[in-house]
Amino acid sequence: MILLYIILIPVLGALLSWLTAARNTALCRWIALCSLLLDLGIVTAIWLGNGAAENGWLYHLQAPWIPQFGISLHLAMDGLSLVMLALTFFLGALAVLISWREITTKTGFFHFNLLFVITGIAGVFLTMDLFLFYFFWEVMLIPMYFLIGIWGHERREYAAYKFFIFTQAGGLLMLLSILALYFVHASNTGVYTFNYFELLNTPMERTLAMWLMLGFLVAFLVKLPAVPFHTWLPDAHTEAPTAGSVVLAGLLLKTGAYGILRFVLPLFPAASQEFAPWAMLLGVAGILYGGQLAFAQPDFKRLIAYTSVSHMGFVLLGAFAFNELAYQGVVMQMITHGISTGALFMLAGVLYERIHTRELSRMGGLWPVLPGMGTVTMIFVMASLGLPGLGNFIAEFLVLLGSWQANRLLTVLAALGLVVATVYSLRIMQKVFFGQTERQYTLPDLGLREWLIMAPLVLVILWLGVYPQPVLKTVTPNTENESVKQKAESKKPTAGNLFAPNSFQHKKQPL
Amino acid sequence: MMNIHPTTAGMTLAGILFVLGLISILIRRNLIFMLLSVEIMLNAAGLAFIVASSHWAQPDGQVMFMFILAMAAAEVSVGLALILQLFHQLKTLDSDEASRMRG
Amino acid sequence: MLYLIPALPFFSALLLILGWRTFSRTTVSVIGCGSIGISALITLAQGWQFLQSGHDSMVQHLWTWVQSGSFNAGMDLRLDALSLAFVFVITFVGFLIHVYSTGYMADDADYGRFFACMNLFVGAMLMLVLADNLLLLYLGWEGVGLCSYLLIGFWYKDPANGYAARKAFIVTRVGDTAMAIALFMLFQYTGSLQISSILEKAPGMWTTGHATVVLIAFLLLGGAVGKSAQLPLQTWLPDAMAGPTPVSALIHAATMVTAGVYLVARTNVLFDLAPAAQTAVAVVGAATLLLAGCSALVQKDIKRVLAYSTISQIGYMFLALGVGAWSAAIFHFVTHAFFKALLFMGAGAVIVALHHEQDMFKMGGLRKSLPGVFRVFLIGSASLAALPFITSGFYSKDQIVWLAWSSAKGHTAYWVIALAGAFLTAMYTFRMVFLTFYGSYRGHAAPHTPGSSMMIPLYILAFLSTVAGFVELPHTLGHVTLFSDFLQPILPAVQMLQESTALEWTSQLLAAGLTFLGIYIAWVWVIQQPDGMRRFAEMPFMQWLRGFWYKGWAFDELYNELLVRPFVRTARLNRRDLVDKVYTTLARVTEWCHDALARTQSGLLRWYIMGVLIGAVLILSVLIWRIYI
Amino acid sequence: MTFNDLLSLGPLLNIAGASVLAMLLVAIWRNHRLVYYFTVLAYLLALMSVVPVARLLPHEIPPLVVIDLFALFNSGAIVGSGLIIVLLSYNYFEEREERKEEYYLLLLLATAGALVLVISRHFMSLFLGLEMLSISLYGLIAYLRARERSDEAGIKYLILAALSSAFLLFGMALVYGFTGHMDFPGIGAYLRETETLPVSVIAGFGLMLIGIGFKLGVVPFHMWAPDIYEGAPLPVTAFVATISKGGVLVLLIRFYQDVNGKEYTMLWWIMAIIAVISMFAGNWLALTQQNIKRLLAYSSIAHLGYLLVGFLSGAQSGLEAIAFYLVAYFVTSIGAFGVLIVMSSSVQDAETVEDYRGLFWRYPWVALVFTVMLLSLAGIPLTAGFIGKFYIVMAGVDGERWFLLIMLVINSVIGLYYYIRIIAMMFRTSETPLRTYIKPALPLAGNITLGLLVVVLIGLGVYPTRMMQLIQEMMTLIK
Repeated sequence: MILLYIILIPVLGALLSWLTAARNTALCRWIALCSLLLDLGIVTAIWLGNGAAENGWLYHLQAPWIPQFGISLHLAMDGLSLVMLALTFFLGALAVLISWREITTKTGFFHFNLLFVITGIAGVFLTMDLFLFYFFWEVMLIPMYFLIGIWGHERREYAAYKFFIFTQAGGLLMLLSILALYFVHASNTGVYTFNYFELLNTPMERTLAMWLMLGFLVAFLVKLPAVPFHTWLPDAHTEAPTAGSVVLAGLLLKTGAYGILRFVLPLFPAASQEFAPWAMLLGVAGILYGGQLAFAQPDFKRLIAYTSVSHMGFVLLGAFAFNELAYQGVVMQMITHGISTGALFMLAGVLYERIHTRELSRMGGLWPVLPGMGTVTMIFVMASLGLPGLGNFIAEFLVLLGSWQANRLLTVLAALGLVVATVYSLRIMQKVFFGQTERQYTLPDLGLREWLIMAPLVLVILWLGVYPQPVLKTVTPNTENESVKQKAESKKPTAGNLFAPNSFQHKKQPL
Repeated sequence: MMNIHPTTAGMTLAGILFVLGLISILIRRNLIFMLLSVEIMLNAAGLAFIVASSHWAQPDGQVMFMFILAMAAAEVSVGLALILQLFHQLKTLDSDEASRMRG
Repeated sequence: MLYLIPALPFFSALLLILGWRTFSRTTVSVIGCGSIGISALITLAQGWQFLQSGHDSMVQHLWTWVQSGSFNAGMDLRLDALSLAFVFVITFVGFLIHVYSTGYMADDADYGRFFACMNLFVGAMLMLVLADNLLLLYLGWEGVGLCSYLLIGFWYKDPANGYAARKAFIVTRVGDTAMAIALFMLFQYTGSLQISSILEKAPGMWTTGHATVVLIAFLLLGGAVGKSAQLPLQTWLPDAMAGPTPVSALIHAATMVTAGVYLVARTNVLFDLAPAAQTAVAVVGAATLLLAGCSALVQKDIKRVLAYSTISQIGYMFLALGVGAWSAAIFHFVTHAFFKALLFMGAGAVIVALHHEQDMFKMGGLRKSLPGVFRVFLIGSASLAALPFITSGFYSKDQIVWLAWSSAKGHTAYWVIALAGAFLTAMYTFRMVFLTFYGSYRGHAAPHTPGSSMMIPLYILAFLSTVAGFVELPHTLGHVTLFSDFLQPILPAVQMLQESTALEWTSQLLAAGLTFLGIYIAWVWVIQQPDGMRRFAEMPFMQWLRGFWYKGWAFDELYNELLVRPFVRTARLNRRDLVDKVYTTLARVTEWCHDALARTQSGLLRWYIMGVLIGAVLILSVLIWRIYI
Repeated sequence: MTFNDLLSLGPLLNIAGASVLAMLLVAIWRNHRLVYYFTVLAYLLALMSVVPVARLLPHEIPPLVVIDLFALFNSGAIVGSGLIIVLLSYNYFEEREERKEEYYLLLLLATAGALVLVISRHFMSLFLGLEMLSISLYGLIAYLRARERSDEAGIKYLILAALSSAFLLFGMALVYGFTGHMDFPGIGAYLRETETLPVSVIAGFGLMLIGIGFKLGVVPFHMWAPDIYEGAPLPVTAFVATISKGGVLVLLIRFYQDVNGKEYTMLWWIMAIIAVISMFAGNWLALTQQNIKRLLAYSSIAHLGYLLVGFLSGAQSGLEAIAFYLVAYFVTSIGAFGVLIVMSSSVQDAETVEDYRGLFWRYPWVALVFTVMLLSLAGIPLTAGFIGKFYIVMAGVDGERWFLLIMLVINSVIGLYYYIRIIAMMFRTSETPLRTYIKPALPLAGNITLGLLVVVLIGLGVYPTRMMQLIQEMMTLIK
């Protein structure tokens, strides 16, 4: 039941904050913040309680929803979900905090949407029913659309459209694949179900498996985003309000990565293995192409947005490397990228509040004015270029170490991405903080609230850099499942064995 | 003249009538004439029913014809009323003038 | 205790980062210098304990850093002779430079930030040399890169400084990437990144000259040349002089730039297994020392002379590494750290005295106004020029020159180049000395003498530059091998091809002679016949050559044209993202379809009827066509 | 005629009787409110009379009609939709027309026609139902005489509908002439016995297809739709969009099942092409359309295309999908038109996209309702439209109609654009006041009705289980 609470708490928070906003906007913000902190507390408690120690699945909940189709309200949590949820609520709470001053219109509706996105994301990370997964996948879009479209910057509507249409297009292809898988499984076994655990190991013809895998993959590649499906991202990230950018970059993109790890690889082991070189190639293309474009951007937020493209290339590269090192690297990358890019977006937002521009050419020389912000920015810029000692390094190193064993040429090219990352990351510092300015600023440095946001981020990224073991350990059990599965396809996966098969099956009559 | 089955002949006639109506509705711009052309087509259908019913020696087709007649009458009455109304507004019966909605 | 050596600088750096805006200058100085000083003292204690213990190494496991599958890298520190030598230099020279900085940076607004970065640097550098595994080494490796970046761009208001800083970071990152790939390969084959275990396994795993190990060694070399500013990644170091002079002394002369030497020495087993790579090390070193020597000859900026000289001296170290003279390289590193830090700080003293004037042609005659600085600078220069017998530079460089020829992996060509380098070194060093301290003062600002906080470190280093050479004396001169014996457990002794005292004498005398010749030519050039030299220099070819050398053999232009420009240009061209065009085109096509179709909704009744008819005809004809055909 | 026959025709008889009574009522005492309440009552009674019929199923009254669960379900849907349309109509007409009472009479008649359609399994009842529906619609569409567009729309619809009726009739005549049957089972039996079909029968089917296609408003017989949607009074537009199209579609399904249409691949291909073209044309036409009524007309063309995909999937679940989709579509469309009705003033319908600029900041409730409706049309989760589309896609995957599905996916994406366009407009912050003809106060009845629709829509979107069960039972029966 705890899983259901995790999902319901932000829903409740969303409704409450909307209702209270009309009378008291401060209360509305507090409700939003508290509901996310409560969730964060629950997740942390789970993590501290048994997260690291236990194998496999921590919690599990299943209740029929649309039994005719074999659809159930099926939630389960393993290490991967746990870690992703922790990230979700952590960044979510910070997103509420960062918009404390920024959002002044329709505060209630804003928080409603924000919490709703987070609900959708949490749902995506928890659900083990493919229909429900698609459901949550789509549920994320609308509130996100509103976040961008209502509270965004100048070209918000265009960006919101683009975001919506791209992700929806990918999602529909995934829907086709989900359904095809459903029927393939049914024709094999006579059991109509969307249950993830039962759909694992559905034997399939090679070409069919490839097509279905591609259907899933496209949705995730769009979300990730991988070149050439990335063009929605710069617009969406740039135009979204700070909290929107944070949620987008920090969390929404991760659902794509999560989808690859959770669905594409386990459901279609052979096909994804076959496709792996191409996927890795896309990853590398993303790393280099995104990096170069990031370098060229004149807009601060747009630059950060393109760095996301570049960083998520590592995720793709690692995910298709099929080994534990890369897998854990990918998980690390998801988290650290969420934090570092989220932080950079917050900094961009904080800066925007002060100087009302995102144009890099109109910045410069801010270091003496904003030394505190400069220091924090420096830390996250360094994180983004993969400086050891900060979390991103562990992630990228593990990914590359793993992918080296899968494909050397591509790894070498990806490693060049580190150089490109240096090029664009240092450009941020140079353009924003260094150099000189004619304008005489008197701007306030980070305030208490902003320090409250930045301090945890800095601490976490440092913690992940020098002691990433808690995360790595938590995602280990699943990793083994995945990698074992990849290596010996014929072997039955451990995930399926963890439960008594009967308790999970829907021996419902076919349609 | 070859032996043509009366049914075939009747059906052919109905067909010809139908096509005539169709052509005339296409080339006419006057709304009244368009309405008339539709009536011709409806009657062609009615004729076809009659032929068919005689072929099968069933009353059904003739019943159908009665319905068609009734319906055509209703249609013409509504149609004429509408055309009148439209004429008040447009001062013309040219169907091409009635194209204020487009796009 | 061991962990305290890097932990103290790190901790003080953290303290300074958090509080440098609120601390007073005194507090900053105490924290900044004190932490390094304590580190140095701990190093002494630790080193003593280590030498007493008689073990080859001491390992301290702090915590498990990254453990994933079979991959395991701990926060493990290892102290052995090699790292001890480095730690010693880093903490002691670092401490002296810190003390010096309190005087040099006294007027700077960002005093605290400076020390924060410097301490962070020392911490990272210590991490680098104390690391037990390559991943931790990589952490230090990149960490020092970061600090180098921060400190080169310390005076951030000038975009040129920022550019130099970024250039330094990016160019070294290229090397780092090669090194990272080497790490991947090492892990793939040996299943570990722990240095000792790699070095143990390697000989059993690969035969000498095996392609894999050669590749690995080459990639490591790539990392080393990036960090140590060797060919072909040497371009960043001269620009790095944009940073404050103590930074140049600490990072870009004494410690960080020698990290490459450390890396190669540390992985000597791999290079032994890869003769091709080791030859490459020697060739790189030889080529670099010559190239940089030539460039140093024509510089105007006193710090750039020193920068090119650093490149050149590290070239010597690489040459030594390349011929298997491991301990000679480390020996040269130690002496070089002393005298080059001395030279940089001396130059810094001059620069401060002249109100941040770095152009040697605007100096001159400072011998009189800055006698103290002149004296120590002269000692340093003598050491750099390897003035025979009395300078440490002579002993360390002479050893390399000799071994370049005589060791098993040596070659006459190396020897010739090393000699030529010695000649060049003497020449540019004394050109600098003469330009700066002799003749008449060509500047405007009145020189003022630096304070004692700057001078005391100089005296100490001057002393060290002289005596440090006596720990290792050649066969011909007493044959003291304290230093190489100390390094013996880690670095194998050099394989000699020929051990002839006569030949060694020849080599030494030749080198000494060339040194004096170089000094003499510099004398003639600067003091005696400046006009004649100017006429010579203004011959067209010479002018071109001078310009060519001045620009550092035009490597910057080459890289600009080859790499930077294309990257920037394509980036600019593609700023709006070409891929997006595909989608916008798609959207436009859809809109076009809308326009075309919207035209059919003409509102004309007849047109609608026509539509129905066309549909009818199509459907009927398809149906009937289907039957008949 | 037994009592059971009468009982089973309950909804139809209720509505038909009510229309007669309404006529008398209007003749005796012309009062808008009275007629309105009377009509509401009639619809309510009809809706209630659906319940007892359930015991009798399936009930046949040969040869004209059959009342099975499928028919009953659709009757219920039609009556229910009719009721909601009536509820939304009162305020709309109260402010406009002098003689508004006949509207209810015509609406009842049209509803009766649709009810006949869904229970018919004979050409004659088909024809009767269709024409009752059509002729009432002529009057309904042109009801607001004072408005120029109403007339134009009425005459256009009249001529085109009559034309299509002629096609349908001629087709039926041909089929009858060569098969000798007018009842669907009879025709089905004939087709089963015959090896090669005579050309005339095929041509007859083709002609019928044209007639049906016109009523459904699929390409290339779709051109009337936007003009009629635009010109007709809003409640009538809602009626045309839902009940009229739905009734015909139900008829098509029944006919297709009875004559075993699956066997004729050519027919399948033609319909597949129609479906694909309809999707594309509908969505493309709607893309930058500024008039929401026209936009919804185009969108309905596309939706018919989606429905046809389910229809053509060949899977049993396809018919279930259609039934579900139809319900969802009814609710959604009426909801969308309901918003338009509520927002329209006596001067002009609130029909341009621009009218909705910044609506959210003025009337958040209405804007949210409209948003939910549009999202449902776009097939976004939490709404019935999502489950409907999911159902259709599922059927398509089941039948392995990959090409059609890909087309559907592409079109869903295109469609998304224009739904979002309206939503974006509503959420656009604007300082300029809304157009003056948007009225300040919203009718309570309209709000309640809209609220009800939203509840149903989201209810079906979140917990469609019951509805699906019902549909599945119903479909197993007509198989």
